[in-house]
Amino acid sequence: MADLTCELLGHRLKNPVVLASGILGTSATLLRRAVDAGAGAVTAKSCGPTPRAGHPNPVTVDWGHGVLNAIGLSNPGAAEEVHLLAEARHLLDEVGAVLIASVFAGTPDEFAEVAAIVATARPHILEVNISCPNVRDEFGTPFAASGESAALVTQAVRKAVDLPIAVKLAPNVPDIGRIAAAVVEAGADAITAINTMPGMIIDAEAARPVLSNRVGGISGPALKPIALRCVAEVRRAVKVPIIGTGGVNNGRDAAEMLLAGATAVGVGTAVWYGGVSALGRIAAELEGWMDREGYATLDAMRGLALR
Amino acid sequence: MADLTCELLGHRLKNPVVLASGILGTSATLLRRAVDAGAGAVTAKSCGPTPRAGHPNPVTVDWGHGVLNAIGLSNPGAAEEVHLLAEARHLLDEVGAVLIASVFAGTPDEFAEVAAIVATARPHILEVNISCPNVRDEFGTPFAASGESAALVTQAVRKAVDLPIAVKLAPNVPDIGRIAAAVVEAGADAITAINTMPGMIIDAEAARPVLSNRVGGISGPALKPIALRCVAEVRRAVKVPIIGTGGVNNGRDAAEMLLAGATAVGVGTAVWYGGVSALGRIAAELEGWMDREGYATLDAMRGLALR
Amino acid sequence: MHRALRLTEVRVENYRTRSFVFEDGLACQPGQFVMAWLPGVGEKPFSIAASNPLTLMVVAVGPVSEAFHQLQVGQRVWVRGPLGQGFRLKGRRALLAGGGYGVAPLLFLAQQARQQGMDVDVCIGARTAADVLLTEAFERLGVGVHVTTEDGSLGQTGLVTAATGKLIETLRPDALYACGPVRMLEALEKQARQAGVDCQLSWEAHMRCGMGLCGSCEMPASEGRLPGWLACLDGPVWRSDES
Amino acid sequence: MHRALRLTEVRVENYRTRSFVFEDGLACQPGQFVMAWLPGVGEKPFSIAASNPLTLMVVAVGPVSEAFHQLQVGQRVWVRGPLGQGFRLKGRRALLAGGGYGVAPLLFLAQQARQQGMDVDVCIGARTAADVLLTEAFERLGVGVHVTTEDGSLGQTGLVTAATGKLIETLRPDALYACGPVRMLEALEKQARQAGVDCQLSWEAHMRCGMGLCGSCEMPASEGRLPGWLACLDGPVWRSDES
Ligand SMILES: Cc1cc2nc3c(=O)[nH]c(=O)nc-3n(C[C@H](O)[C@H](O)[C@H](O)COP(=O)(O)OP(=O)(O)OC[C@H]3O[C@@H](n4cnc5c(N)ncnc54)[C@H](O)[C@@H]3O)c2cc1C
Ligand SMILES: Cc1cc2nc3c(=O)[nH]c(=O)nc-3n(C[C@H](O)[C@H](O)[C@H](O)COP(=O)(O)OP(=O)(O)OC[C@H]3O[C@@H](n4cnc5c(N)ncnc54)[C@H](O)[C@@H]3O)c2cc1C
Ligand SMILES: Cc1cc2nc3c(=O)[nH]c(=O)nc-3n(C[C@H](O)[C@H](O)[C@H](O)COP(=O)(O)O)c2cc1C
Ligand SMILES: Cc1cc2nc3c(=O)[nH]c(=O)nc-3n(C[C@H](O)[C@H](O)[C@H](O)COP(=O)(O)O)c2cc1C
Ligand code: FES
Ligand code: FES
Repeated sequence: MADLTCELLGHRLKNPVVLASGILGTSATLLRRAVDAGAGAVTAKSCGPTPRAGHPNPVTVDWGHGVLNAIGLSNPGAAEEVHLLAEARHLLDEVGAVLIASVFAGTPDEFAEVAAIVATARPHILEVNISCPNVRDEFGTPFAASGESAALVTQAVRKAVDLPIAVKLAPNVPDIGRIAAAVVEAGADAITAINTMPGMIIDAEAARPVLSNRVGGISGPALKPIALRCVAEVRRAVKVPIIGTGGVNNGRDAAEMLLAGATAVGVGTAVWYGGVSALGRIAAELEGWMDREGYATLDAMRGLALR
Repeated sequence: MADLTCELLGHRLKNPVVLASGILGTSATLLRRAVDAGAGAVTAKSCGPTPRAGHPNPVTVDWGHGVLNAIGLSNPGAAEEVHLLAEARHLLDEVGAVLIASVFAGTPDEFAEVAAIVATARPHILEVNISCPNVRDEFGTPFAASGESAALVTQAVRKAVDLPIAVKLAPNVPDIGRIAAAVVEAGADAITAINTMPGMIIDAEAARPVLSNRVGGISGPALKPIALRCVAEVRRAVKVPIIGTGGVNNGRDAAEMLLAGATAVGVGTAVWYGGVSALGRIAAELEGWMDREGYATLDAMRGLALR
Repeated sequence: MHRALRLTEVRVENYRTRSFVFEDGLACQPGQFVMAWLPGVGEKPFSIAASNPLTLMVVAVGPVSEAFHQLQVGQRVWVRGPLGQGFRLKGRRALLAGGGYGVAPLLFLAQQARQQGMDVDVCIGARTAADVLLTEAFERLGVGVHVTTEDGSLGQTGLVTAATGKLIETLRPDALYACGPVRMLEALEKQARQAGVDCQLSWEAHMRCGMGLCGSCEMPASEGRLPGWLACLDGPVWRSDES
Repeated sequence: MHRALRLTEVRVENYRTRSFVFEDGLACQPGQFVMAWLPGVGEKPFSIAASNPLTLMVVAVGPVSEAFHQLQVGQRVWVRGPLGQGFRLKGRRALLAGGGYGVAPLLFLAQQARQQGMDVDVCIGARTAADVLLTEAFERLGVGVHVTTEDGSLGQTGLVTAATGKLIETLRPDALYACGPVRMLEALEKQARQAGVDCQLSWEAHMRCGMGLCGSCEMPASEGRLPGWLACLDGPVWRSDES
């Protein structure tokens, strides 16, 4: 039986499946539910400086080859998030699972402030979301668009907290490897690759974009080859752990992500296709696949497709 | 019955369906076949300064939600391409269809040279492919990655030829509207949006990328929301015609592309899903859809989803 | 993806409530819902009032529901679904209880129950006679109808629980099925528990994705519901026999 | 996507040719092909020699085909397909003619024809006796086998057309089906046309995508074939009755 355990930034995960940010991460009880369903680690929904209601409906649409969403970073604000995370930490400690907090903001300084507040809840890891595609009008081009702006945010957060930090990158850049190198140089301990790809679904008969925000982020099956390519490019550019995220829907997809060089595997949209239990199913399928293919550990397969 | 005719850079197309570059555009006879199958205009395969064999097999894979390809810009070189295009022009004139040539190169000067050579065959339109994702190792980051480099190529080609030029943009940039504005400022008469999105498909059991080039370009269904979003953003940024390309597989998809602001509709991978006759079928379906929805002309629906 | 469905009939049910009948059917279970999108207006969840042809019943209370009331026969509504978990009929004898638009899914449930030859009674609660909905439709199905109004202008005076309390005793139903305001459901749940009768309750929550992703429809844990219960994914119907 | 299929049998057919039998079947028609990928080596088209279990016959002539010959039972080959248009049996009497690996799809075709109760004869052409392939396999199907070798070391001396010319006259087949080198197919096409017999010819072309996208397998127009004919999409089998 393959050993699924996985070392991530000093923490031991029972398996490499990480609930991705923005999926069911809006409460301590939902984070615990994801762990009970089989995730090795869970990421809370991204939180910003102040409460946001998000965009009006429609905020999601399944367009046949994936999901498009523009939730609009709904969140209770950093102060309230501290309670949510502290409670989550409590519920997760009961079962030995790893908690990843996620933050976003409008300026590097604000990133540092939010990070410092959120860090008081002592999540195990802090994810820095510089890549949400849904709020660009409000915050200008996302920070993930250039190495320089990505590094500025990373530095600011690095100084503000003593937690390990993972910086979450965007796929809509010409060279993600360069951006990964810049944020690692600036102090990132890990990379999460990738956030959703900006897209638009138009309903022909309505003659309108479906989402109220018009533009949203593509996740699910359509994102997988983009994510695999980004993970491979990040793997070649930097040595830090990667949480490979995008389009993982079964154990074989998870294997591909690990073969591309991921340390752990983020899972989001699979929860729509298969319910919350998809998290545990993916881990179980990965184990079965490794047994069949003769891999005893994750290390044995990690990055193998890049040889 | 809806009027499908379409004005593109001074030329009248019988319908807005344009065979995309790289699909069946390797000979005059295949270009003619695409017209006979129903395309209003056809684009030749991109041609560079010298002959290229392209990458070894596998060069394409259908991964379930689209196609990934890294043909590697196989082409006979500019000198030979002139004969191909001249013969194509001859075969297309017989049936009154529009011929679009396509060029790529490694430097702005080389772009100008190739364009000047190819222009001697008198294609109706010249497409400038600054966005092929499959040859980046050889030519560095694609020119489509920044407004500056994209504008340099555009200026060089603009000076070299007196044909209308369409510049073909890439989706893996943070802000495609800005790049469109830069190339239009530099003299582009039209924008083709978009080329494929860079991706990687890994075969888990093989523990390798499927394509010999490892990385390839995503086309087909998975590309559609990316293309619609890019077309909408380009439409907001510039006034020139757009050849909206990416994931169009039926008449309703074509309608969505027009509603997003496209002037004409590029079609490539649909030829795999439905054979060469997909070109004519898409035009016929578009007509049927327009009749049902009460649009008399393409103008009546163009850009409507952006209101 | 949404399907654009044309309206073939708009029925006035009361002063602020209309039923909308579509051209097509939708394979679904009573208690499931759809997200209905009116382009340019918004998208909201609506219980399915009949599956073939698809029928929704909408109370005009705000932007989306009022825009619904502007729709004419021939116009289209964009629908995705069916979503969520519906009711599951059990036994031979069903007691239904609804308030407000909650009677819509119960009508669909009653239809299915009667088709299976079950005995069905429904308690319809409302503020006043003008708010009472669908009594005739239930009667046409051969369902026993018991109306309560708070002001006594129709049927028994009081809340719906006044009627259900008695009927649970006299009919001994195999289960109680209910949809309506939170307060009503809470009272019914207590009543059913005390009487030792299974109950299936359809909860309303703030829904955004409707896909079990965004977390906005999480319900507070209760005696019955587990922590992290999502109305769009695990519900809207909660069954006392599933916990 | 490719399917990774395990080998259950490797049969030596002659000094440079082996048949590879896989664990699984593939629903397909004789004359269709698959793209077979050996990771780290390359991907090439191969005609289907049998569909259930899937069988390919490979002549070792270069990198991919030689890597095939290194494969052992239990190892895997990555296959996508079936691709292209195959043969379509017509009438009661079939004449087959093949050279080199071309006999592989003809064996599959003969099997199908015999199952349908047709009379089948096959002409197998080769340079020398050592190159002759599959005679016993055809005989086991009850097919009349006619061998020609250029050096006369087996069967009739000469090219395959020597045999087919006579058999077209004596058997009056409803169609001639052939796969082999271009020269052979051209000669056979001429022969069939002159004799007024329908023919179906499987052409070899340089294939890259195998999906009708890249244009690399375009065949020059000929008397029969239209301009822009693609071997992977319209072929590899061309039928005289389709033009
Ligand atoms: C699972 C589910 C099923 C539903 N099924 C139906 C249905 O079948 N028919 C239906 O009409 N609605 C139904 N709803 C409610 C519906 O989704 C909307 O909330 C309602 O139509 C109001 O939306 P709006 O945009 O018009 O107004 P909003 O701006 O959302 O609401 C306006 C105001 O009315 C209040 N309100 C909301 N609903 C009601 C109500 N029913 N009665 C009185 N006040 C109300 C709100 O709290 C708010 O203060 C359902 C909701 C859920 C979660
Ligand atoms: C539709 C189609 C079906 C095919 N079916 C089969 C099949 O069933 N079995 C099979 O073995 N091959 C078949 N081929 C040929 C096969 O695809 C490869 O071309 C062949 O295996 C050589 O590939 P390679 O990489 O080993 O060597 P390459 O480097 O491609 O070729 C090495 C040299 O051998 C020559 N050559 C290629 N094929 C042959 C041959 N058959 N005999 C003699 N010389 C040759 C080439 O021209 C080249 O000079 C088919 C080709 C097509 C287009
Ligand atoms: C509904 C939804 C909401 C999301 N919200 C966030 C978010 O708040 N912060 C973030 O970093 N990523 C967010 N994401 C992106 C996911 O974390 C993940 O990167 C992406 O969905 C790709 O993974 P998947 O294909 O497994 O879903 C969201 C995705 C979805 C579908
Ligand atoms: C096999 C293949 C080859 C391609 N070659 C080229 C090319 O040479 N030049 C170019 O500009 N685009 C090329 N493209 C991109 C297409 O022109 C088009 O932009 C893309 O495929 C998206 O459209 P689709 O989804 O309709 O295929 C190629 C695409 C495919 C699938
Ligand atoms: S509405 Fe989003 S999880 Fe239920
Ligand atoms: S091999 Fe690409 S078109 Fe036939």
